[in-house]
Amino acid sequence: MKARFSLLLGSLSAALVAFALTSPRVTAADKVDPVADAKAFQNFFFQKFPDVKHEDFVNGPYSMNADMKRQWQEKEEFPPYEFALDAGKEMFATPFKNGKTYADCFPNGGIGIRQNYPYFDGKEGKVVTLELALNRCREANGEQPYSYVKDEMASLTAYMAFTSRGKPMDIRIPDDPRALEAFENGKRYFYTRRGQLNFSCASCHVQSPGERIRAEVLAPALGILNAMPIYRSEWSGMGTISRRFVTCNSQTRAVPLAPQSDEYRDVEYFLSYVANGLPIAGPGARP
Amino acid sequence: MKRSLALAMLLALSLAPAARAANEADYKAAYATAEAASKEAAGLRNQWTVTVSTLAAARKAADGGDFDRATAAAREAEALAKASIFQANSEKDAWKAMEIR
Amino acid sequence: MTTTSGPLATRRLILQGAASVALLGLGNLPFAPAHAAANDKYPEDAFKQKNEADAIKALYGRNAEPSDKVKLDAPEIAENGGVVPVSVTTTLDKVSSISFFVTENPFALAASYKIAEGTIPGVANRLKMAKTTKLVAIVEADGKLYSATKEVKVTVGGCGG
Amino acid sequence: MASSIRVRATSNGDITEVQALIQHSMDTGLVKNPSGELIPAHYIQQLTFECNGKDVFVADWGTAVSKDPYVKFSFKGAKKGDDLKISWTDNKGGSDTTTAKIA
Repeated sequence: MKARFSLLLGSLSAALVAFALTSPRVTAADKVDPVADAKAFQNFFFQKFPDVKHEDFVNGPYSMNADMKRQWQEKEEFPPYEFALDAGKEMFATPFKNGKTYADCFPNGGIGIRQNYPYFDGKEGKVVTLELALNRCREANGEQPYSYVKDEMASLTAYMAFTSRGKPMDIRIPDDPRALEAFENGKRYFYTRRGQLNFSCASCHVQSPGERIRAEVLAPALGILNAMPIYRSEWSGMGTISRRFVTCNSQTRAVPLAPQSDEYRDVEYFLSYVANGLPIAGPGARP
Repeated sequence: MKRSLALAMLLALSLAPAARAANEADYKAAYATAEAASKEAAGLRNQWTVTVSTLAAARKAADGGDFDRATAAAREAEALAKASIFQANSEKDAWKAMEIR
Repeated sequence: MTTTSGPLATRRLILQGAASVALLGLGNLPFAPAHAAANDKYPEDAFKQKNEADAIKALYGRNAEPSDKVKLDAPEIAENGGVVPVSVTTTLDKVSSISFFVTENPFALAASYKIAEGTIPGVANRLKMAKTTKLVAIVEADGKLYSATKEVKVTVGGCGG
Repeated sequence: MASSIRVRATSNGDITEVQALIQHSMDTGLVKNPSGELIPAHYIQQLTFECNGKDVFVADWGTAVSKDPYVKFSFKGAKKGDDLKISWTDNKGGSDTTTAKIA
């Protein structure tokens, strides 16, 4: 027991030393610089996986594992999200009780705009995601909002994502301190460890993409939202961004927050911004 | 490393077994402190699912009149809640260590 | 050599018997083979068999021999046990049926396809596999059974906790 | 409601390639729902593809076929514009059918 304790003490002091080394950079006045963050974020993955084509990162685990990529491409011939796509297209065109449709709520009739979501709303002073905008459109037209984690929302976002396929992610951060704060808050959430397993999003998606956690190959964080919403074979159903965040939390034994809480909206803002330039690939299919 | 050492000590400390059999009063006291800690963790938006389930197990055992198990579960829930509070506070700065720069 | 009618008769009898059997055999080739799996009825019994050997016997009534003319394509490690893309192609001709058996599943027979005249002998589908298992594809060509086998590793998907 | 069968049939003059995706739960009868009861078995048993009055391809399926089942095969003897009739029946007597033009 004693030997193990001294070993623990030894590694503890080593950790402290290491922490001290990095601290000069940490204590430097942290002016929020999204452009530099995005560049550093993308370079980290481009260098860590030099032979993965940049636009391939949006294919998550399939950019990391050739055998799984083959299985995926086989399924992509007639993908399982085909039904959600058709349902979404039909729902998008079906007028509300008051005769209006989703097209009236969105720029360009909602076609080919997914790459600009989420955006920072100056009036509200907060990030607005596509899922939130869809529900707000429903409420504005006297309809009941959809659940953020169920199929209707997934079908709608699947159709809107499909109309933007291939367009590069294009998230803008206005020169507004609240927008910078939202970006920073999202970044903080992404790197903060939580749950009894003491994982942060980065523990899996930055430190070990391509490796397996139990049976699943981990996706790289770069472009991880570009293919949303996804049909997951494991759920044998569609999953929105909200559903993915909520399930990831509970898998680390952290109690999830309510869908579309500020933290989730901000981390979506952060993850989408750092993936600027990479193509939209939604809706996607995943294991 | 620093954090998990602290967590381990915290857990060990609070699990010291009570000498005599626990009765309802012990349980109520243990449950109250556990619930307070759990509320604080929720306030920090860093509640653990195991805290919630252990509190529920404590209530269930108490309803069944098994105050020994109920008190032990309540104490464990308190330890878990305290660990999640420790995690939330230490992460306030620790996250920067992992940030890609 | 004296030929008695006895043995001659029996020999002729056997010859005629063999001929008629052959004719019968030949007879039903152009149409869908009568007794083989190609009957339109759903092979209820075969799908109830637990292990692979019983299922093959219930479906085809005889055994298959491995053949490299049956190309079975399945992943090394299944991305997800619920949706495993599996496909078979073959260069054999007069193929009348193709079937898939997943030995470790609760019921071995997964799917069976009747290939009509003029249909290319090959099929791709997505099967469920309970755990790491042997996957057997059987092709019935010209009344004989040919098989190919591959192991598919299946891990429990999802990260618990 | 749109048909539960999505089909793509393309012919290159001689060979027609057919892909079909069917919306069906394909329950094995061995899975429990969140409240612990067994979900009863409910799966497509027979799927038939008929072209020019002849069954070109018949699938007999068990419970091991994936949810929203998919199948791909090819056949000769049909040309662009021919009708391909697809129909399935499941173990609870449910069924659906659709007709697609070969592109």
